[in-house]
This record gives sequence, structure tokens and C-alpha cells, in this order.
Amino acid sequence: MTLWTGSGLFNMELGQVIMIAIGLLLLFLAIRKGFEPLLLVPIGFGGILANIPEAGLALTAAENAIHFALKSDTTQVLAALAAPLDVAYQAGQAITPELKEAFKVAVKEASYSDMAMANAIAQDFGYGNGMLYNFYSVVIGSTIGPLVIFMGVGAMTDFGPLLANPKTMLLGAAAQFGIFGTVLGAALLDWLGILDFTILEAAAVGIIGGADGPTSIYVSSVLAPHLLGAIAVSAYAYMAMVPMIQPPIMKALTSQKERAIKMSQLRPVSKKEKIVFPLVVLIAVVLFLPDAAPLLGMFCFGNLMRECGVVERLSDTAQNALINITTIFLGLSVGSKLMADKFLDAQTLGILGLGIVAFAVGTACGVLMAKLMNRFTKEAINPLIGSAGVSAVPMAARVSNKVGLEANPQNFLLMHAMGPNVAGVIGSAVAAGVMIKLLS
Amino acid sequence: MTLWTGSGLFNMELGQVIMIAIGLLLLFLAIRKGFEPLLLVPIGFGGILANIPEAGLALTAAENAIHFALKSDTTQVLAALAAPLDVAYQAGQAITPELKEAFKVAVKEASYSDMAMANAIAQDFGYGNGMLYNFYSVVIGSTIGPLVIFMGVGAMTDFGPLLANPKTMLLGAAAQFGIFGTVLGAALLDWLGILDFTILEAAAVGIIGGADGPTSIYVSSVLAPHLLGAIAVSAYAYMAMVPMIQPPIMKALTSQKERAIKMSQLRPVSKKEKIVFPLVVLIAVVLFLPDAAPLLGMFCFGNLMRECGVVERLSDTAQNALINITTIFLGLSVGSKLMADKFLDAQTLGILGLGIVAFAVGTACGVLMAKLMNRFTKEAINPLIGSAGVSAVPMAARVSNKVGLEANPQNFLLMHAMGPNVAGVIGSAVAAGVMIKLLS
Amino acid sequence: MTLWTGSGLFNMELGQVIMIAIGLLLLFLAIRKGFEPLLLVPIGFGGILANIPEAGLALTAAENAIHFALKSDTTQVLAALAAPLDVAYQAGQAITPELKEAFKVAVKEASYSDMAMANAIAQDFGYGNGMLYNFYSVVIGSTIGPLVIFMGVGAMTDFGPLLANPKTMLLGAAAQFGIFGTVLGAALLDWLGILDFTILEAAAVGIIGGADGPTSIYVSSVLAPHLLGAIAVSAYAYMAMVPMIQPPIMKALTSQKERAIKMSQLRPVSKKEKIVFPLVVLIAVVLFLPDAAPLLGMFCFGNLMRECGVVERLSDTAQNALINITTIFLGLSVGSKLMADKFLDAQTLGILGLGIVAFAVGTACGVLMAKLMNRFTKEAINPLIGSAGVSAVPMAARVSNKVGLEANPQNFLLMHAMGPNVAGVIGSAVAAGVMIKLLS
Amino acid sequence: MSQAIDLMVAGMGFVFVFLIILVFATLLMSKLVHRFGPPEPVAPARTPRARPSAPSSVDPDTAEAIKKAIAQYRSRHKK
Amino acid sequence: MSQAIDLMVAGMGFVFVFLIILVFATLLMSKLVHRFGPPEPVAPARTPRARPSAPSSVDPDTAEAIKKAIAQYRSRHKK
Amino acid sequence: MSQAIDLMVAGMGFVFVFLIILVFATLLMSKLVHRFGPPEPVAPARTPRARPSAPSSVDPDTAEAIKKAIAQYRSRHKK
Ligand code: NA
Ligand code: NA
Ligand code: NA
Repeated sequence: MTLWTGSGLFNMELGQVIMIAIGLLLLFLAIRKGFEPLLLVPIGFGGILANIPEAGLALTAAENAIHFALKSDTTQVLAALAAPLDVAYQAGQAITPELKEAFKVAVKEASYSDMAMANAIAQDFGYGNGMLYNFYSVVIGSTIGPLVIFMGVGAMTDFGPLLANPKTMLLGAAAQFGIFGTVLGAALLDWLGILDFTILEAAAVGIIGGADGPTSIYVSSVLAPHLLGAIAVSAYAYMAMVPMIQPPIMKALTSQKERAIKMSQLRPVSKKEKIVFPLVVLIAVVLFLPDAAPLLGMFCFGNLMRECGVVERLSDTAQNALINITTIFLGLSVGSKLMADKFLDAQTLGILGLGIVAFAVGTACGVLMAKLMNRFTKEAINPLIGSAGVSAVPMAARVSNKVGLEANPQNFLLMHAMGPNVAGVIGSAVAAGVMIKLLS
Repeated sequence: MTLWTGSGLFNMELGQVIMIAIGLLLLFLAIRKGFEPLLLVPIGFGGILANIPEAGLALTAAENAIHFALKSDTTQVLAALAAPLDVAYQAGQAITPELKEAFKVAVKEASYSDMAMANAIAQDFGYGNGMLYNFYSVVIGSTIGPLVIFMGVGAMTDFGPLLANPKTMLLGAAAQFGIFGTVLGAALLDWLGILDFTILEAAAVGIIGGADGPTSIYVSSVLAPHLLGAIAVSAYAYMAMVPMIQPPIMKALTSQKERAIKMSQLRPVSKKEKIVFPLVVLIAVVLFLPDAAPLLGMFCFGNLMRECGVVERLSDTAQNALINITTIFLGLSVGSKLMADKFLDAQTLGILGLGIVAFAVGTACGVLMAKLMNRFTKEAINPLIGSAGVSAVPMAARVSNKVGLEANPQNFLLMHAMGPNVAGVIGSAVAAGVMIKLLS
Repeated sequence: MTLWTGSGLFNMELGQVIMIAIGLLLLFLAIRKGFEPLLLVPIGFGGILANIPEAGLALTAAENAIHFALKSDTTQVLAALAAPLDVAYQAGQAITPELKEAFKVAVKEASYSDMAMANAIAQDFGYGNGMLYNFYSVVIGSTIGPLVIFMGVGAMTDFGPLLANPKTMLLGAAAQFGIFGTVLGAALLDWLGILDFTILEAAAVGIIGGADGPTSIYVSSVLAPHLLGAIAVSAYAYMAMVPMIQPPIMKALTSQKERAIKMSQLRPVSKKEKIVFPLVVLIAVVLFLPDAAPLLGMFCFGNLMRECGVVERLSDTAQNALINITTIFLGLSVGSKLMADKFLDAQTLGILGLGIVAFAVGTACGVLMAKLMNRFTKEAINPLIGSAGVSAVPMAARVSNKVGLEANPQNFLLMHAMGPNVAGVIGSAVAAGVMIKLLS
Repeated sequence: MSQAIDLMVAGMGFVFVFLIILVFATLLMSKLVHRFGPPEPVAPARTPRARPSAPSSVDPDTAEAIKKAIAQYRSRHKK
Repeated sequence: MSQAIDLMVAGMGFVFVFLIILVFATLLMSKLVHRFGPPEPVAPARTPRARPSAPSSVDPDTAEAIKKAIAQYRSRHKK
Repeated sequence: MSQAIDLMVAGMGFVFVFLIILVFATLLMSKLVHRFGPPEPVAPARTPRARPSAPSSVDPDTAEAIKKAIAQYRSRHKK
């Protein structure tokens, strides 16, 4: 009996069925279509795990205790939990739908200390945090996961092309309009009454336009953790779709002649410049934007380990074992935010819709900026490399190269696009720092 | 003086001497006899560390504080700790043997919150958790360790042979009788008054019959953490002894003719079937047994990473760096449960005795089930592959193969035995889920 | 506006500028001069991160809350934090320099429980622990980091040369006079009123003489965490300078003839001796010095994994992925202790001065002990191998070899010096255990 | 005691039910994959829990070949 | 809405200011490095985020060579 | 000051006692191992803290051999 009443089939809700289907869809996209599989395989799988009925893998001890106590009328547990959560309830009182709602709201609005107390009480009664909740709090709640990934990305990034032509950094700046344009879009939806977005939520949604996975996860975990699932899925999905999203926009904004512009070969960059560059970025962060310090600090640290040549052991581990381990748990943790009652919401649709706007706006602004720069610089700049400013490393640079080759089969833009591409990573980390500074 | 009164030689108790000898014995078995060295080397070493007198490596801050305060008459510390632990004691009162006993019992029975408060007070007085206690709470207390190992095992498992002949899964089911038969045995010992086992303890002991290390550790950490040391040691020791335990049982239950049965070659299995299979298992877990979700979810996740072909980086890390790191700390953590006052107990003898019964029963039921199936299936089934259903991957399958070769030198059963062998892993995880569901 | 008033440039203090310069200097020494780069690159970078104005990366949530509340006159936050920290303050009261000082002192002297409560309150107000503070508490606060490094070092250490000639262990003992001589020196400075050092601080400073990174970090994190930054930097810097510090002392204390002494070839050592040796050391720790158990236990565990030959997977991971990951975070964590207000202090100068004394004394005592032993042993001992007793593996042994070759080009001392060299690691871990036992 | 019997009955029953369902689900899955999936080259069954063929490692054959190569190399280039 | 506009103005402004400063800082840095640094052999620009040339891994060329070696070895040493 | 002297006396004393005991324990251990252990092939002393001969890595000799092999291979198979 317990086995049957406790089974998934008996307790399955429609939302969970839908979310499991979405999880399977993400796995399909990742495995068959090659959509950012390193992240979407763990996210999709984590999403399925988070929606297993009665398993409560993504819930805190307190939430699990409330769920089971409400189900089995264990009023004593409910009464004990009611106190720290500030719910009006005495042991023995009847369990009404209003009460369920009251607990739900209370959990959502509880302060850090109250929640900690409620969890301790739940653990006294033998309930525990779900596995995915533990992963989430260690990896994302502490912000360590995205930062370690960013360190690994730093250790994999070669700033050579950027150093050879630093002015392409401006393309990486322009493309960040994708972020702030989307914030504006979200605020507009809110103003028009179509969807509700607080300014914090709007900023978190906007970061999708940064086209950078760890930055998106970091910012949304700080500004709007309840939207993290939708934002991360949206960011990675659109990053995978960059080869579909960008080319039409790039072609619409450029003439055949512009696309055929050949750029002069990049100068060689010395080892020493590469070693000093991450320190230059770090000093700029120190002086101008301390709130970008965690993200850009770890990024520069990874890059310094890569370039300095004396800590290859560490650089190697940062690029392999460490980033892989973190990716596995980061993905599962993001998946834990794909729970039906939090994900199946009009906001999610809005986020998916705004996400593609973000990419399109960022691409367009990058291209337009490149056209503008082309007027003022001595050496010609092919406007196609502007689109790479959104980051989505290295996909966006490859798209620039491909579109360039279509216009002129002798035109190899890959290296030239790599400059704005990695500048886009810095640009979105800076934008992230600004938003965190101004809003939190 | 302090050096002498604080030395191991001055404070050594007989139990600790015995436990250190047991630790050395485990190391000997692991290193010289090749008994599951990957786990038994860290477990044995951890067992020695846990029994170093006065070092308190496996104790909480509160336990360390109580130990030293009782020893040095620091009544102020004792009084401070007495409050949350609900011991009747005032600063200045004499320290009696009864008081020592009262503290010991209080620590054992303290709730999660009370213990947390006592630890905080002990840390205020400058005491800290022992190293092994920290390892234990991070790796096993959080259940993360066994789950990560299970993920790695999933990433190392090839379900091909099982997919080629799915009905051999029933052998993996039958062999789980080893688990429940042992539960019954423990309950019988309790009923006869020979040993005391609660139903939770009996279930935890039974899981030894699952012949799967991480499952044993996971289940006993949930149902009976105080028995974890004995259960894990018993499980790994008997898994290493499978080549001695199984053959006599297999030969006793089969005729020479049955043992010589040749099985038809397995059909090739497509990549796609291998990718979809972990998802099929996952969906079955979702629908029927949410309580097996942590174990089987991580197992299927590991296997999906292995088979999907697009996340080789992650699969590789899950099978190497990650599982190795986790194994080191898991082993030391299990070792921390080999403390004299918890291990040297009649229950441990019972556990060691019941463990071998568990393996024998599981083996026998697997073989008998195979004989039964052989009657009803078109294609012949060699009953020797039934014994592989206990899991103990891949040792049990090799035993099947070896005994098969003895009967018929042309009879290669290894691949056929691999099916029930990995089915046994699923089977014992399911059994674990059922026991956790019904008992906790 | 917020961007400008929150920028580093606007808030930069002189101390932070100096510390950032010191961080850059450490990076320069590590990258250009090859000074222990594996540690000094992360330490230097962490030091810069820790001193970014307004970023608060190395501060607790409570410290961050106090900083920003004092800056922005948020008296409500201050009042809430004043309670657990025992500061006399009511919401609405004016913020005076005395109040700032009072909070600073209160944070420094708060007990573990009070600090935990203050942090919880700060988190209720939306403040969080800095990234580096989180790293520090996980990696060093828990003592896990140095212990894991020590395990990895154990897995990389070959005790063969020591086993071939065990009496060279005495050289590793004599060189520990560097530790205790420095403790005496620090106490002398205190007694003369030149600098203030409590006995705990003096002991922590002395451990620099152990010439062993993880031991230094471990001991100072236990005895005097506020000095950890200076002690670790001093230890690693002088270890890198061993080839400059040692030769003059070695030459001053030995005659040309002594330096030219040829030592007989080391006997071959069997595998079995190497397997048993870490267990012998462990048993000695069990019997005589439980307080050295964490350090020497993990060291012996690593060495047993290396030598036993049956857990190569684990040994390999302990020497690579695991030690590299730990080194990255350990270095950043040590860097978090390079904050201006804690580092720029007369004590730091004292520590740097005493550190070189420590190395010199240790070297001298090792050489003198070797000369003494040479009188009483049958086989000749070249006094140059005595200096290797300070540890600083394998640099000090190479120095012995080099100075030996200068005196006699046929004189290869490397292997003979390796014995005292690894004995020095054991010796300083023993000294660490004694100091922790007697002082904490 | 009776608890243990209940646990055994429920447990073994459930294990069998679950794995029987899984047998049928697997058979169905294989059928569906073969019907709807495009034909693909088939991989032969490998030994389970075998060491992964990690991209960074050198397989035994290679190792052997390399050894020979080194031996030859050394015998030719005696220093 | 006005908050979002403010955020956009401040944000884009800051991003541009920051990266423009970085452009000049980088140009200055390169100049300083070239002036004061001793000449050194120059590395050509590589593809960013490429797999590291991990010391423990075998590069494609080697892999190819090894494959050939194995093939030869096997053909010569048929068991 | 007197605390520091006490610490030094106790500390150095203990370090010496401990390591002297360890010397004798080690000598005894070696003797016992040689007496009771069956003879085994003996490994020569290696450099401590040396890089482990990680199974996944390629040793210098091999690397050299491989390089030669590649050079030959390339010179023969010019694309
Ligand atoms: Na970007
Ligand atoms: Na099993
Ligand atoms: Na030392």
C-alpha cells in the first residue's frame, strides 16, 4: 500500500509530466542535435530528477517535511515548522487548502535565519535535504560553481588575437546592448501589464544577452534565483542556436561588398604581453568595478595560470578535471531549478521570448558598431566580426568566419573574430558587475 | 609531562589495540590478498586513524570537548555542554562514572539541533571536529559520496549484454532474495534473543546481500549509521571472497550437464538502444519507486554520459578523477566508523555471520531462478549465470565463466553472465529504495 | 554616481595599494624568478583579490554588512548586528569613529557562536560571505586543504634513501632546531619589547623553520590564523631561496676535506620495506604523539597508497588532480590573509626577519649534527647532507649535492641527502604536533 | 519478526514487479528503436565496467609497439 | 521602466568606458613590454578555448604515427 | 620567555626521542622483513617527490621515440 500511494504514478501531477517531457527534449537536443551537450545533458537530466513525484530531490528538508506532513496529517511536525516560518497553526488544527497555500508562501518569503531554523527542525524529525538541493547550495548557492567554470574558461582562452588588435574590444562592448536592450524589453512587458518582472528579474533575464553560460548562472543566482532554471536553459539553448540566429541578421545589415572585406593579418603577440594582459584587466577591475571582481578575477586568474608557463599542472587541472567535475554538478544544480511549479509560468515563456531578442539585438549592435568603426579606422574592419562580440565562444567567431567565406572564399575571419569574441566575455562580465552593483 | 599523559601509550585502551590490529589486518588482506584494495586500503587506514587514543579524529567537537573536560575536570565546559544535551549537571559538581555514562548516552540520543548547538559551544571553547568526522559528514552524512561513486560506476557499466538478453534481468531480481533473507535472519536472531536488531538495523544488515559497495554504504547511512562500519567492511570483504563463496553453492545446485549448457551468442546491440536504456530505467523509477531516485538516478546519469557520446570529457572525469577522489575520502570516512566502542560489539559478529549467509542465499536463489527459467525459455540458459545476479561486478560474472569453463572448456559464459550481473546492481538499488520507503 | 562612489579608485586606501603591489611582486618572483610558482602564483593573485576596495572578497557576511552599513548610515543593520557582537549601539545613534573601532574589535573577539549568529543576520539583510572567505573556510578553516596536500606529498615521496640509511633521520631531527630557535627568537623580541608575540604566535612563526609549506599553513591556521598570510608567504619565499641561503652557511661550518667526503653507495631497498615503513611511522604516532596524527596520518596514507601497488588509480589521483585542485584553492585562501589591515604590521616584518633566521639555524644545526655523527659512525657521513634536514624537498637535497660536487666532482650526494630531506618532513610534522599539543 | 516478513514479501514482490516491467519496457524500447531508428553500424558488446578508452591514455597494443620502437631506437642510438 | 532606462544608460556607458580604458591600457602595456622587455621568440596566435596541449595526451600526429606503428607491428607479429 | 624555553626543551627533546625510536623501529622492521619475507626482486632507490610514472603519460624515452617516428612518418607521407 505504502508502495503504491508513494509511487510516482499515483502522485504524478500534470506539471511534472510536462517538465519531464521538457527534460527529455533537452536531452534530445543535446545528444542528437549537439546543442551545448556539456551543459544541457546534465541540466536536462537534473530537470527530470527534480520532477520525480514524492522524491523531493530539489527540496529543502523543511519543504520535504511540510509536503509529507500535509499529506499524512502529521500536525505535530506542521506545528513545529509553523513557528519559525511565522504561519498561524496549532497542532491538531485541520489541514485546509488555505494552510497549504500559507506554508508555500511562508517558505518562499522566509529569511535566511528562519529557513535555517525550519530546516534544523525538519532534520530533527528525520527529514533531509534533497540531493539536488544539496548540489545547488554547494555549487550555485555559494557562487563557487560558475566562478570555477569561469576560471577554467580563462585557462582555455587565448587573448592573442585580441592583443594583436585591441580596438576590436569595442565590438565586445557594443554587443552588450543585447543585455540592456533585453532589460528594457522585460521592463516594457511589465509596464504594459503583459508579464510581471521586477527590475531585479528584468536584469537577470537581460544577462541572457551576454551569451555566456557561467555569467548568466552567476547573475541570476544573485539577482533572481527563482528564474535561474529558465534563464540558464534559455542562455545555453540560444548559444547553441547561434549559427541559426546570427547569419540572417548579419546579412541584413551588411552589403555583399562589406562582407567581402579582407582584413590584414594579425601581428604576432609576445608571450610577455599575454602574461601581463590578465593583470591589466585585473587592475582595471580593481580601479573601476569591484563588483565584477569575483567573475573577472577568477577569469584572469585562470588565464594567468595558462600563460605564465610555470604552473602547467594547475592550468591543466583547471581546464580538465576541475572544470569537468564542476560542470557535472553545475548542470544538475541548474536542473534542480526546473521544477514544475517554478518553471511552468508565463514568465518562462517571456524569458524564452526575450532571450532570442537579446541575441538578435546583441548581434545587430555588434555588426553596426563594426560598420561604424570601419569608417574611422585606417585598417579595414569586416563588419561580420562585430557579431562575434556577443561572446558564445567560439561558436560566434566561427559563424563570422563562415558568413565571411560565403561572401569571399579567400576571406578567413576566424582569428579576427576571436578578438571581439573574447572581448564579449569580458564585456558581459562587466555588465554583470554593473547590474549587481546598482541593484543588489 | 603533558606529552606523556597525552601520549597514545599512556591512554591506550584494549579496544583500540584490537581495532588497530583489525585495521592492519584489512590492509594486509587488501595489499597481499588483493581484497577490493581500492576501498579496503582507505577503510583499513581510516580505521587505524579513528582509533588513535586522544586524537579524537572521528569525534565531533562536542565529543572531543566532553572527553577532555571529563579527563581534566574542566567543569565549566561540562556545564556549558550539559544544557543543550539535557544532562543534569552544574559547574563544580563532582565528576562521577555515572556522569560520564550520562554524557555518552546524551550524545547518542541528541537531536540534530541539540547536537548542532553543543558543537557550537564546544567550538567556542576551542575544540574542533576531528578530521575523519569532517570527512564523514561531507562525504557520507550528506549521502553525496556513495551517489558520486554510483554515478562513476554507471559511467563504467556497459548494458550491452543485458540489452541483448533482457530476460536475464530476472536473475538479478531473484538474487536479491539474499537481501531480504538476511533481513529475516537478523530478525530471527533478534526474536530468539541471541542478538538485538531493530527492523532498521536488520534492513541495513540485509543490504550486504546486495553485494554492492556504494548501495550498502548509502542504505546503512540512512537506516543505521552506527552499523555502517561493520556493514561496509562485511560487504567489501565478502565481495572479495566471491570466488571462494560461490563455486561450491553453484556446483551443489547444478548437474554437470546443466553446467555444460552452451548459450547462443548475444545479438549485437545498437548505440541508440544503449543511449535510451538509462532513460527507460529512469522513467521506471519515476513511475514506480521515487525512493530509489537518488541511487538509480545517479547511476543512469553516469551511464547516459557514457553512452550518449557527446560528453566524453564528463564521462571520462566521472570514471577517473572524480570517482578516485571520492573513493579516497569515502574509504577514510567508512574507516571513521571503525571505532572500538561502536565496532567491538556482538552485533558486529552477527553482521559478519549474516553477511556470508546473505551472499550464499543470493547466489543460490540466482542459480535456482536460472534453472527455473531454463525450463520455460526457448533458448537454453546455463544456470551458472544465475549466481552473477548478486552483482559484485565483475567478479561474480567471472566466477560464472570460470565454473562454466571447468564443466565445458568451450563454454564462454562471461558475456552472458554480465547481463544478470549488472541487473543485480539495479535490483539491489531497487531493494534499497523499497526498504528506505517502507522504513524511514 | 553609485558607480563612482563604489569604484576602487574612489575608495582605495594606501594599504591596499601597497598590498596589491606586494601581490604583483609575488607574481613576479614566482613567474620570472621561479620562486615556488605552484603556490606563489595563487597566493599572489589571491592577495590582490583580497585587497580590492569595496569588493570584500576576503570578508565574512557580517564584516561586509558592517562595512557597508557604516558607510551608508544604515543604522538598522548596525543595530541588528550589535546585539550578537555585544556592541553598545541602538538604531538611530550617530556613527562615530569610536563605533567603527568598537565593531572592528568586536568582530575580532567574537566567539564562534556569536560570529555565526552575526553572519546569519547579515545574510538576512542580503549580504554574503566574500568568495575568498568561502574558499578559506572550506579549505583551511576546516584544515582539509593542508592535509590533502600532505597526502599528495606522501604519495610523491620515496622513502627508499631513508630506509637504506635510517640513521640519517637524526639529521632531520637536528634541523628542527630551526623551528624552536625561532620560537625563542620571537619570544626574545617580545621580551625585549621590540615586537609583541604571544607564545602561540611565536610558535606559529617558528614553524617557518620547518621549511614545509603545508605544515606551516596547518600549524598557523591552528595556533595563529591572523598571521597565516605572513607565515605562508615567508615559508614559501625562503624555501625558494634555499639555494642562496644555505651554501654560505654550509661552507662556513665545514672544511674542504669534509665536503669532499665520499659516501658509500646506498643498499637497495625492497618493496616490502617501503610498504611497511609508513605503517611503522603511523604506529609510532599512535603510541607517542596523537596530536601529529592528522598531518603524519595523511602523509603516511599517501605514501602507503604509493607503495602498496594495488591502488595506483588512487595514488595517481592524489598526486595529480586532487593535489592540483587543492593547491589552487589553498593558494587563493592563503592570499585572502594578505589583507592590508592584517598584513601591514610590524609583526610581519618580524616574521620575515625571523624566517630567514629559522632557515639559517636549521641549516647550521643539520650540518653540525652531521659532523657530530661522522665522528661516531663507521661509515663516513658527508656533513653537507645535514643541511638537507630542514626539508624544503627536494631543493635542499639538490643544494647538498651541488655544494658537494663543487668540493669533489666525483661526489654525488643527491641520494644520500634525500634521506635527511624526507626525514625533515617527518621531523617538522612531529614538532608541529608537539607545539599543538602543548599550546592549544 | 512479522515486520521482517512483511518487508521481505513487499520487497521481493516489488523487485520482481519492477524488473519484469523493465524487461518488457526494454524489449519494447529495442523494438521501437529498430523500427523508427535509421540503420546504424552496430557496436559489439564490450566488457562492463572496463576501463574507459580514455583519449589521453595509450592502449596496450600501442604501449607494446612503443616499447619495441624504443628498444630499436635505443639500440640504434647508443649514447 | 525608468529604472530599466537608467540601468541601460549607466550600464552601456560603463561597459564602453571600461573597455575603452582597457583598449588604451592594453596598447600602453604592449608598448611598454616591447620597449623594456628583451626580445623573445614570438608565438603565433592560437585558437582560443582550444583544448590545451595537455602534457599527458598524445597529439594527433603522434596518434597517427602510433597507429601506423601498431598496424605494422601487428602485421609482423601475428599471434 | 620561559614558556618559549620550555617549549624548546620539550620540543627538541621529543623530536629527537621520536626520531631515534623511529630509527630503531625502522632497523628492526627491515631486519624482520628480510628474515620472514620471501626474497623478492629489489627496486633501486628513486628520486623522492618525483613525478609519478602516471600510467596515462608517456615517458621521455617514448616521447623521443615517437618524435623520431613522426618525423620519419611525415617525411615519408608528405601531403
Ligand atoms: Na558576452
Ligand atoms: Na545486487
Ligand atoms: Na622540516
